[in-house]
Amino acid sequence: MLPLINNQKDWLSIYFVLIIILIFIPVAIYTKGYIMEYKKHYSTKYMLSLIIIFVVSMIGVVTSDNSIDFLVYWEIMSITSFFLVIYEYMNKESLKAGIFYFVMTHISGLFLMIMFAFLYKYTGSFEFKEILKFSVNFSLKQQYIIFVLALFGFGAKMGIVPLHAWLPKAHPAAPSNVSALMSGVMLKVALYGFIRVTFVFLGNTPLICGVIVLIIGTITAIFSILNALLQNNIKKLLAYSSAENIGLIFAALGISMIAINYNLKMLASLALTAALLHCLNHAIFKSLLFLNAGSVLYATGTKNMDELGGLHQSMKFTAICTFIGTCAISAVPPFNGFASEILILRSFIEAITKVNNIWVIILIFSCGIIVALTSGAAFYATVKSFGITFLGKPRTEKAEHVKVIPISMNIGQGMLAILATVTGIFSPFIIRKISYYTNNLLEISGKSPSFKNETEIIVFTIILISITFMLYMYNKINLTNKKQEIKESWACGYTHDKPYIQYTGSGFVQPAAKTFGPIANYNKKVNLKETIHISQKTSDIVEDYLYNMILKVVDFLTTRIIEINYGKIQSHISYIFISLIIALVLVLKFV
Amino acid sequence: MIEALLTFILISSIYMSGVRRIKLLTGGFVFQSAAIGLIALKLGYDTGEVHYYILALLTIITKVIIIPLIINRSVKKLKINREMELMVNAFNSYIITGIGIMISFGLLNKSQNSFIKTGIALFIIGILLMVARKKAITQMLGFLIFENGIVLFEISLTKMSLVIEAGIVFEGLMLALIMGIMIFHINKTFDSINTDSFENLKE
Amino acid sequence: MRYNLIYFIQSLLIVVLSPLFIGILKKMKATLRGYRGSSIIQPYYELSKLLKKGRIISNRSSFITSIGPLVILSATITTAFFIPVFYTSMGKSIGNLFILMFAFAIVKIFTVLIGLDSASTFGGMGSSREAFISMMVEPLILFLITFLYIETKDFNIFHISFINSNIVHFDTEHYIAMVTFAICILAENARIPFDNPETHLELTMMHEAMILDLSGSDLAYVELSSYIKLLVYIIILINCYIPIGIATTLTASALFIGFLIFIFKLLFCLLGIAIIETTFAKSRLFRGAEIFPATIALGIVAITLIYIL
Amino acid sequence: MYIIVLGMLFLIMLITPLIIKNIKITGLVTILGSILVWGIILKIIMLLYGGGSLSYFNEFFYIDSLSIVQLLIISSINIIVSIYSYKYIGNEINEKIISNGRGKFYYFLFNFFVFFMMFIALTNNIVAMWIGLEGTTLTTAFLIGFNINKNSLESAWKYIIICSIGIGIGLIGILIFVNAYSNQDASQILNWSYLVKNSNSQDTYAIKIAFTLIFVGIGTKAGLAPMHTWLPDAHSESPSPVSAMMSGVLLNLALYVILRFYIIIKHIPGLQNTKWLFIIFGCVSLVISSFSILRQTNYKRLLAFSSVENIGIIALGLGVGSEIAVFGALLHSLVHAFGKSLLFLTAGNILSVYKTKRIDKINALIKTMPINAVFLILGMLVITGAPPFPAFFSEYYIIVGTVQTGNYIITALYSFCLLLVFAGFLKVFIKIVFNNEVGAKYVKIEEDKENTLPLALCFVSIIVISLFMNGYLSSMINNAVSIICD
Repeated sequence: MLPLINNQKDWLSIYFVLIIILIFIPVAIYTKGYIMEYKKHYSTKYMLSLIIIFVVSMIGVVTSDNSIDFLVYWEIMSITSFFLVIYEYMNKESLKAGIFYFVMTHISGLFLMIMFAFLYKYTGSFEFKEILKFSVNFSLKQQYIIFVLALFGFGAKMGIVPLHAWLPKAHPAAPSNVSALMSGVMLKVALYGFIRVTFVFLGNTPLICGVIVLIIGTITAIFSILNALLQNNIKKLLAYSSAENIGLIFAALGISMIAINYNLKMLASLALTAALLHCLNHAIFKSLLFLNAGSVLYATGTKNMDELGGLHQSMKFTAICTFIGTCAISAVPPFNGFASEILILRSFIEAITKVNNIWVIILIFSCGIIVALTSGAAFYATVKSFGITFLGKPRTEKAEHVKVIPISMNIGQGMLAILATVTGIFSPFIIRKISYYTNNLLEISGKSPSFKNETEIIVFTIILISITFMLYMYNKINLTNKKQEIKESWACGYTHDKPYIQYTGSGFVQPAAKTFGPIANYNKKVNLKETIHISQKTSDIVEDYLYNMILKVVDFLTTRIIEINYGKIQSHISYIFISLIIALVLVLKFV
Repeated sequence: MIEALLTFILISSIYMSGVRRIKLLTGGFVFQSAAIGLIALKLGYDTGEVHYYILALLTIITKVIIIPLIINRSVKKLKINREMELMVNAFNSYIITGIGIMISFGLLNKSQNSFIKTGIALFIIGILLMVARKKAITQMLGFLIFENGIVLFEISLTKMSLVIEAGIVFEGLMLALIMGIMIFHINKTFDSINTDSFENLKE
Repeated sequence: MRYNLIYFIQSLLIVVLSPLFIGILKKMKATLRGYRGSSIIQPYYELSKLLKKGRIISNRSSFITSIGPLVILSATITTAFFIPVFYTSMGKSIGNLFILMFAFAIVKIFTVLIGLDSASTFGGMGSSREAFISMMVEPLILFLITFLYIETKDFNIFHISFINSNIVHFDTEHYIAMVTFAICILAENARIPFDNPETHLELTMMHEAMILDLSGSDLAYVELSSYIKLLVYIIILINCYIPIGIATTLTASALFIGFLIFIFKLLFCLLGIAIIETTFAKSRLFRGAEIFPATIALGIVAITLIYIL
Repeated sequence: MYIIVLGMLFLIMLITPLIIKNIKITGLVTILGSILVWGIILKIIMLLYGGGSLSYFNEFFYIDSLSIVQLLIISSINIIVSIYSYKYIGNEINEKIISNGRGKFYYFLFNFFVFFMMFIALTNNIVAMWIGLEGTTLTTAFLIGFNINKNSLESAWKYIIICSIGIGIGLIGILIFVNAYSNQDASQILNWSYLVKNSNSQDTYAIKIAFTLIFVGIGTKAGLAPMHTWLPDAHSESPSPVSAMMSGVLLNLALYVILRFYIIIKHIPGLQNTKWLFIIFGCVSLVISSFSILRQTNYKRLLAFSSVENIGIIALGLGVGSEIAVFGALLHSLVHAFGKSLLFLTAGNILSVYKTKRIDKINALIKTMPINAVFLILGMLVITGAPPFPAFFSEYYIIVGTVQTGNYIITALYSFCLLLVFAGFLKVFIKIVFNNEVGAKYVKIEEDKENTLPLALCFVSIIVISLFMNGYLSSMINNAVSIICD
């Protein structure tokens, strides 16, 4: 069915291998410096070797050509990432988070095992090639089964709602370079699996599958970004934002699946390209931001942004890198986030005009509105994270006395920042390349006429830069021989500005907290005794309700079942006879 | 002759299911085992096969002489002669035994083999003694009665090679021995052989 | 070459004349309120006065404050070069609506960060509100683009205005979309009822609060860029929704008529804004936010109407 | 020939503790003997490379690929446990916990135990298999009650009563089974190799009853739930080497005996559905053990429950019956033996240092006993089925098997239980190994490297299994699978 998969190491694999390597190199350089922080208490060799195994296993996942290999690498990836998450094992929270994470990935692994078992059942082979040969013959029921299993299996690893709860726990617990790899790359590996199964193996999925993916993606995006908005922990915020981006990618995949179903190959190709491009972009800017968070943590020792502020003076380079990352993630041209964001929105819009079923259109449009809101919220959240952390005045001692960051960390961040800029400016070429392959995948002959005006961003950037340059020169000339003063900020009439008069992170998002608070289970308590003290809390409502309910059920069952093991020896003897009688009755009745 | 012995076994076993005194239980067991030995002897006499004789000999030696000796010794040493609190009282035990035997005989009404029927009755009583009694020693007796049932089965069904049969009986003996030793140890450590005191292993 | 020149000229006109139109807007408002008001070229005076001044920056400010105003201005100027004013054609390869809208994100991110940069209370307040409002506006922009794409099957603003210029009679949904976009303009440009550009009461400000600590030429750049931004938005509204009369051929007469009609439409729009600003009061932030769901609902109605009618 | 040599070896190993006073020599003789036994078994394995079978003594002993798997497990674990016992008993005697005499008694019982297990795996006579099982019960009863205290006596009593009843029921089943074949040649009737070729009985009704009795009876010994109640107590109270042996080998072997009967009867028309006994009891074991694992405060009990779970997995795989699942089951029995021994022996090391079995008393093992901690984590990964360890493949093959045969509910149940077990294990072991109490100081304990050679051996064997999985081992297991599945 698919000509491009003549040899298994096809472009999809290569693309993801490229992403992995592209992210791994800067992160590896960064790690060299970052690891200094751990030298005192932990073994650094252990971390380095685990990271290498982790990356190798990820490459293994995306290049493996049969399901056994795939699963083996997949599980190794989970295991190594687990041990990386609990690297700071002296911290109890990170142990807890690690266990939670590992259990969730195990869920994912089990679903995948079952999924590949089904594929084996239907096609009689573990080889991807054989599965591919068979893939046109899948019946509707088989497609549904495989799709649902793939959705849960890969979804648990990607962090789609409601299986996302490990993300905001594991990422803050893990060392920052590891979170960069996990968020930047590992999630993409899961996405690779999902694309591989749904687009390559299944091909033309039923409409309902696309709709499910679209809805889940949208819900994931909006839910996690609103949660991200209200976090004060930088890394937790970034973790939620990762889930949001995965949601966006997922939504684009959903559009693509719907389009394939309506035989709108061109649109499908557009949406798939958008998804793949966003994979790359997200990998770059999210790893960049995680590395920045790591630098902040390294320098100040805290992840709570309400304790930070004013870091731009002591960590100038990190501040600039973070600024680039923030621009990229909030889709500011010419940094890379906007390119995929545009493509995603565009595929939504084109889908609205091309699909000829009014209900699907309404669905896509509503999802599109939510996705747009999501990108607005992403802007809000990341601006908060950058602005509160780096700008203004130091809020506490920790932010005032910072450690100097090793040069290798700066190189790592800088490389990613340059990457983010370059892939943004030259996104048209990347898009053209990707769309060539997606067209191939979806059997569209000829070039890709669906992407007009593609080099516009380059023109835009050139104009922007030249105007800025001109203005800069003018400004320079204009300001010569003029008085330039540096004064304290106006503090509303007070003589000297206290750091606490600044807006805090939580203050910054109050409007959103008021409007969307319930989604993130936002609670604010004002304590008026003695000093005025505001305490606020957020929690994941999915975790609060769904997970806890499941845990309660398991707990209840455990209490009941475990009683079997206790009690008197007489009752134990009677178990034997009872089961004997039951077995006898069953055997005589049914055999 | 065999029918008479089987009847004796049945009656004795039903009687045993409600008895409280351990000495009486042991006595019942001795008679029961002796009857089984006699049955084996009779069968050997009838068929002229050697292995019945050997079985009879082994049964009589182990179950009529050695095991009761062990039990009596421990009873004397442990100064227990009575099952104080029954989990199922004597009256109900009789009823349960009766019903159990009725049901099993009903299910086996096609079979002409009265050995099997008696064997099953012994199983039921053995199980009852193990499940419904608290003293470890009664449990052991229950197990021995259970094993007597197995011997009856063995006699009735097929003949196996001598080594195998000897192995089975010998292991029965060993088991009884080990149980006896264990009861002794239990009494020493727990100051009682009541299984109610077995509640340390909870978690 | 002539081709590109006309684009260049018309965009340059916008950049150069934007303070004038703001002056006109202010004059209109003054007239509506019943007082004389300042001259219509007053904004030029203000800008030149600011440019002559020196520069005072806060000791807390970072590279954001030092380059922000410049980038803001250049980004708005760049957007001005990506839109049709009174002439349009089908041949243009630039003018993608997405890029236009995302270009304003540059402006937004810098203004918001400038607010946070100076470590003062009001900056943060303004930034917070601005970010909140812009988050709510995002769906509206998507809606705008969607609607135009459904109408014209194109994302390019030049093409859109070219296609729409032939249409005289529009359907209901078109006007609904227009109203929605008008609200979007008010929100994005810090106008009443979302923000009051004239007030200097700190607690209610948004845009002004963010740039509170700027002075001299920095302030001039930001002010100028906000003028241009308002005009660009209005021009997008005009050329996308009511492009009747826009020049589509390169003849002198067509260009002249196009220019005149454009000026008329622009003044009409400015009058509309002036009327709104004099008759409405600034609403609370959250009252303002409530407008957005309503407009989104409007958008859905319009989209559905397009399919049903 | 080989059998005679094996018999001689065991005789020597049994007599040594009785006549030699020095406990160290006894230990060394045991180690040496076990290595020799292993060598002979390897030789036998070589002989049976291409499948087929060997028989000795008028077919009283019969070796085919299926028994080879068991023999391999028994002899390898035997070496490991003997080596472990050497230091273990030495330490116990040094610390005056047990007397010299008891140490010798330990070796005597231990060798007897191994002898009986070997006997089960080698014999062809179905009643002799039973005798072997009963023999293991007798010997291990004392081994469980080895440290004579309240807990161990209680568990030993429980063990002996419950297992004897189970075994008794099994014997009844075997008797009925044999009786059902009374139309056949009387001299051959007890031979498995004969029965499997002449499986047509005159009385399928009796066969059904007999097999159910055998299954439930011997299943008690195999630790299938709900007849497993002796197991957690016995495994947690016996000395660690014995627990390793019992959990890794004995349970397996009991299941092997059931399997032998199953192979006979599965050819009888109308009895194919007896596989549901395996599946249902396997599932019940899985469910009960996996839920029980979640709330354990004693790590040895936790391991014991995991044994129940793994036996459930193996039974499930055998019951599913497609070739891939049976392959998975056999592979799993092999891996489980090594993995569980590894864990039990490590637990033994921890126990001998900390003197407590309570999970909440042990923290930061990575700092106090780093070597054992690493082995503990590795063992956990092996047992919970993490690649590249072979348990992953076996568990996966069983999943594939369940899916292939269309038992989707079982697939779901199975995966759910695997998840629970995984969570339970992870919670406990990560806590033991990594958890740091605030303010507590952890010093490296010297005894850490005391007894690590057997652990390393276990782990190396697991690695060897995973390396040879596609080579010799898989052909061996495939031969065994073809015996089961035909």
